[in-house]
Amino acid sequence: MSQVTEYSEKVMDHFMNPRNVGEMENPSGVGTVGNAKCGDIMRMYLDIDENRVVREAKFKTFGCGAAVATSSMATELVKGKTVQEALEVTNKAVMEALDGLPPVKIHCSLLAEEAIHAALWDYAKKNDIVIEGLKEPVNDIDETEEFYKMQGE
Amino acid sequence: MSQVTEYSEKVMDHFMNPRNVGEMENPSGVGTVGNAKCGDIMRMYLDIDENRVVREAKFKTFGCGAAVATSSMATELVKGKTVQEALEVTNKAVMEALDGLPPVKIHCSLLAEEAIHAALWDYAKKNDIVIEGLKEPVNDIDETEEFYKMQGE
Amino acid sequence: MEKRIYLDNAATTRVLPEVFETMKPFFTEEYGNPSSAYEFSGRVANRIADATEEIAKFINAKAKEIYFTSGGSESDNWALKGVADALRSKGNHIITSKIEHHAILHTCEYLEKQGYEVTYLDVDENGLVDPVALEKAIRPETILISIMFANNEIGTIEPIAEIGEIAHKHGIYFHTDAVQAFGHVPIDVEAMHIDMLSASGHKVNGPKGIGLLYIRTGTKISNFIHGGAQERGRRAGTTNAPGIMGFSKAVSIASERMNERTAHETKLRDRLIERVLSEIPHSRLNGHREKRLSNNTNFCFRFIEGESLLILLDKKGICASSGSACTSGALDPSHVLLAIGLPHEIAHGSVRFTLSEETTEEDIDYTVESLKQIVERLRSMSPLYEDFVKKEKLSKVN
Amino acid sequence: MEKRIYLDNAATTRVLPEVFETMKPFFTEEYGNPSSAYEFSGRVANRIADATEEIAKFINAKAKEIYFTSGGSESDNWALKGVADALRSKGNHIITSKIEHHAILHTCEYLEKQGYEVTYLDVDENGLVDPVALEKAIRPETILISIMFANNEIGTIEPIAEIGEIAHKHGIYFHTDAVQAFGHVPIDVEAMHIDMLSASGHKVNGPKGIGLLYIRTGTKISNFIHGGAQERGRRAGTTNAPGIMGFSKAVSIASERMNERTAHETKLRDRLIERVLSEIPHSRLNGHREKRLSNNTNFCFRFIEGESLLILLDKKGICASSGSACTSGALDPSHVLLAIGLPHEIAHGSVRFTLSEETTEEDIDYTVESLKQIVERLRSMSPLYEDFVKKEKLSKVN
Ligand SMILES: Cc1ncc(COP(=O)(O)O)c(C=O)c1O
Ligand SMILES: Cc1ncc(COP(=O)(O)O)c(C=O)c1O
Repeated sequence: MSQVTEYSEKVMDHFMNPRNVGEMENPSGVGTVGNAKCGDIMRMYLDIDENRVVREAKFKTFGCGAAVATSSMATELVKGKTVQEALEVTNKAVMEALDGLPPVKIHCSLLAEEAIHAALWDYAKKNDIVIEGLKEPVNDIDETEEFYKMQGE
Repeated sequence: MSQVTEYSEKVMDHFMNPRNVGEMENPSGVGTVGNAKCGDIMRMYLDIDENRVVREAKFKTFGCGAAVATSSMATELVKGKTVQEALEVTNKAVMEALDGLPPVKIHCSLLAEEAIHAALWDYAKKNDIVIEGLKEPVNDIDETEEFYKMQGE
Repeated sequence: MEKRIYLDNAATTRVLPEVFETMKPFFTEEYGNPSSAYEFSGRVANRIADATEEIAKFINAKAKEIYFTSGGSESDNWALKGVADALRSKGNHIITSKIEHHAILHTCEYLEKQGYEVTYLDVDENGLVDPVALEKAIRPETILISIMFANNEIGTIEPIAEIGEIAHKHGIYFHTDAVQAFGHVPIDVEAMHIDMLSASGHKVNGPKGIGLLYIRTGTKISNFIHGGAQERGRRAGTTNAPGIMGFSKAVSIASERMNERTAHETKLRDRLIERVLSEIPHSRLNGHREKRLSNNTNFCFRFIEGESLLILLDKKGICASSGSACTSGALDPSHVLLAIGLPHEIAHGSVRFTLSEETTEEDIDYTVESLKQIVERLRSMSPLYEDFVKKEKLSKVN
Repeated sequence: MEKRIYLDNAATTRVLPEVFETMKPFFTEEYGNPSSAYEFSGRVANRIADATEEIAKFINAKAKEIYFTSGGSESDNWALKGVADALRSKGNHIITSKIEHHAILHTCEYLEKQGYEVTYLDVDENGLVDPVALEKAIRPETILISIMFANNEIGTIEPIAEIGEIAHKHGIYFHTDAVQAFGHVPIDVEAMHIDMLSASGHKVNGPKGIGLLYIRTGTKISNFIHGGAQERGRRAGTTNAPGIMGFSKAVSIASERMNERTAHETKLRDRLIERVLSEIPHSRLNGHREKRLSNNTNFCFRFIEGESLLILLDKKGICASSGSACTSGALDPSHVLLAIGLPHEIAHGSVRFTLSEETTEEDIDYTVESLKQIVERLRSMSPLYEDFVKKEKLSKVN
């Protein structure tokens, strides 16, 4: 089965023209989730103002088309939201906003949700606050270390 | 594999234009071999003169193309031969005269040889003589009786 | 041009020009592997999805229940071996009939060697399986019932809905080899309680080398050809895109024209049957008179052997067969004719004429006239006929 | 017209127009079943006999040693399961490699469930099987060695003649999956001591849905698809006449043009390899530099995931693949790249470009230029690249 033909137009649009790609100097919060072993790593940067509203979001993603598209959509969805609202941007919301994902790609939307949480966690930690309902994200990208042992280039 | 394309031209010729088909009133010898269960029955009539030379041969055959062709060739081969010479018309001789047979059809040539023997045996018995090297043929066409029990016509 | 009347449509059929046109682009233009990720292949995958939908609809199945194979034989092998393997712990007994195609029978023999037990049901003189006998044959360890939809030699159509009902009642999987029926007879896997169904492209004016196995969702069946993830992980091998496209087109045409075609074939079939039986003495029709495929006739001519008859028909440009094409190298008489009670020597003398929508009344009449000449000629050469005539004379004298 | 550069010839190939022309009459005109007795079919049987001869000659085999199947997967399944079944009483051990196609690997896994034992040999960093290790793996109960001729992902050509020699010395059957090598590399089943060989039509500009298994005379192997007496009683199913005719034509063309084509492909392949490795930083060639198929290249681009790369290549009209087409639905990284020692995350970032005789230098240059842009773009989005750059900076400071 061909993946490309299974991606919705929205997914393709967010993959081809991803919104908010990039890094951020001194972000309010930054989080990286996923691992290269599974083929997807997302990093999300949030700039959060004093009213706890997400002013700006940026991402970088190593991963398939769906991973890029969900990251892009996730940044779009959290922008302008309070941290409490941002916490409620679920993988389902991301998927729906993208007009769905092929079944084998659903994990990408979960990753996007986790990326938001990880960035919020970092923000909460830095500012020593508690965001209700937010749990510490599991960081499992250690294996990327392996990456640098690559040989034979 | 197609049988027709495996038959030599000679076989096809002897099948399409069989020599010596027919019955004989008061033959010097007649023999029937094979059985319908196996799909082949050959009957050979011989007219043998006082010098023990085959003057005339006729056959009737129920069977495949090769069965008809080998019968036809067998009658041709025995004509003009002494009974002793006729006895030496082997299945190999019949096959060679027909430029060969497909492997699954070799038994037809054996049947033709047997048909000659059966007719000669009948001739020997009627005339109370012994033809050297001729054994009593095995007659196994009893099963054709079954044939008449056919139903549903 | 040489004269040719093709009356062996049960052996294989002509690919219809529309079917060929449908397949054509998938050879040299749209040749992408439907499993690949790029658009050039994705569009082939989309076409195949539609084609599969079309076929599924035809037997009232869902597209995801259709698995493409290389033909009827593979489908039959898969169904039997796949269920046998998957249900090994549940039981080891299979029920089938004595008149199945060799793709079923030889597979059953193989399974017997692996420790399975097979009941080969008798059929009546018309080739019909008896549902009552079938139900009686069921044991606690029965895991599969496989009965063909219609017989390839004598054309008899089995009581599939009834058998499906019984299988369903006992919670036993029901497979049907519908290679001859598919495209010729309406099939509804729901109404008929069919769990698995085999079909083949080249029997319905589609291409050779493509077939399918319908597998009802939830059916436990092991894979048969292991490897890549094609056919939703259940049948490995690069997707035969032109084959599937052609098969599907053939099915749409068959579906569209079924009534029309069946009527045409039935009329000619009946003409052939009536003329033969009334004009050729000592002839017999094999198979059920009514419950038979619209395009099938199968005759026995006493005192005559089949191959000779076929060669002489061939010389007159008539393509017919005795028994099934796949065993034409063999010397054994048809197991189907033996199963309906014919003695060996009569089983040797059978001829099958299978019609198509392209068959004409002239074809039929020419065939009857040719048959009459040939039968007469072969009888005049037959020692069995000679004996018969002599006996007749004797009995008249007495 | 849309731009399209097809560089996925290991997935499937275009049917050549001459091949299509050869097949054509066998659909709607010469459609007779080659197993039937009449002349209309006999002439098809004769054409098939000649076509088989042609193919046999190509690998120095006899025509009666060639058995047609539905493709490479079926051939692989048949070889392994058929020998396993036939030699069950002799032993239960099979030797293969870790980089075989799934048609071999998944079949081996199935056989393991049936009580067979399988040794999966390691390969070196270039994907080569070590004949010494192979010989060491042989046990008294070893019944089969199956090593692929050339790998479908990284193109590495295995030391087949050496392996055949070892198998021969120990009296063990040797099967080779030559699906990728057949038609591309000279093969001599005698000189190389090959007992069984799998090949597939659609990998050599022939049609999909046809393949073959070469079986050396005398080899003990059970049937896989049971049924009719086709293929000399060893593989049931109505003969796929158009498929065989097309396959054979493709083989004659491949045979005729092999030198020419190999030279052309090698030149372009090497250009692609050299330009990529020198112009794209952090890129790597997978597979052996010399012992590789003339049309295969396989690269890793660090910090980048494969699917994204493929989609962007597709948008530029370039058809390429990561891993094999049959697993493209899967999320697992290539077992072949893992076997040659790449870590998972790099295995995720591989791309295979496989050329054909129709590939041009412009195609290659366009591909390199596109790759450069795409890789740069994806790296600019990659958190791994970001980390890498930061580390580099740090190490420069220190
Ligand atoms: C090495 C190898 N073996 C087997 C196969 C399976 O061949 P097919 O898709 O024709 O069944 C392929 C291709 O898919 C292959 O590359
Ligand atoms: C009833 C039946 N089953 C199975 C088959 C096998 O189909 P195929 O030749 O397509 O493998 C045939 C035809 O040959 C058939 O008539």
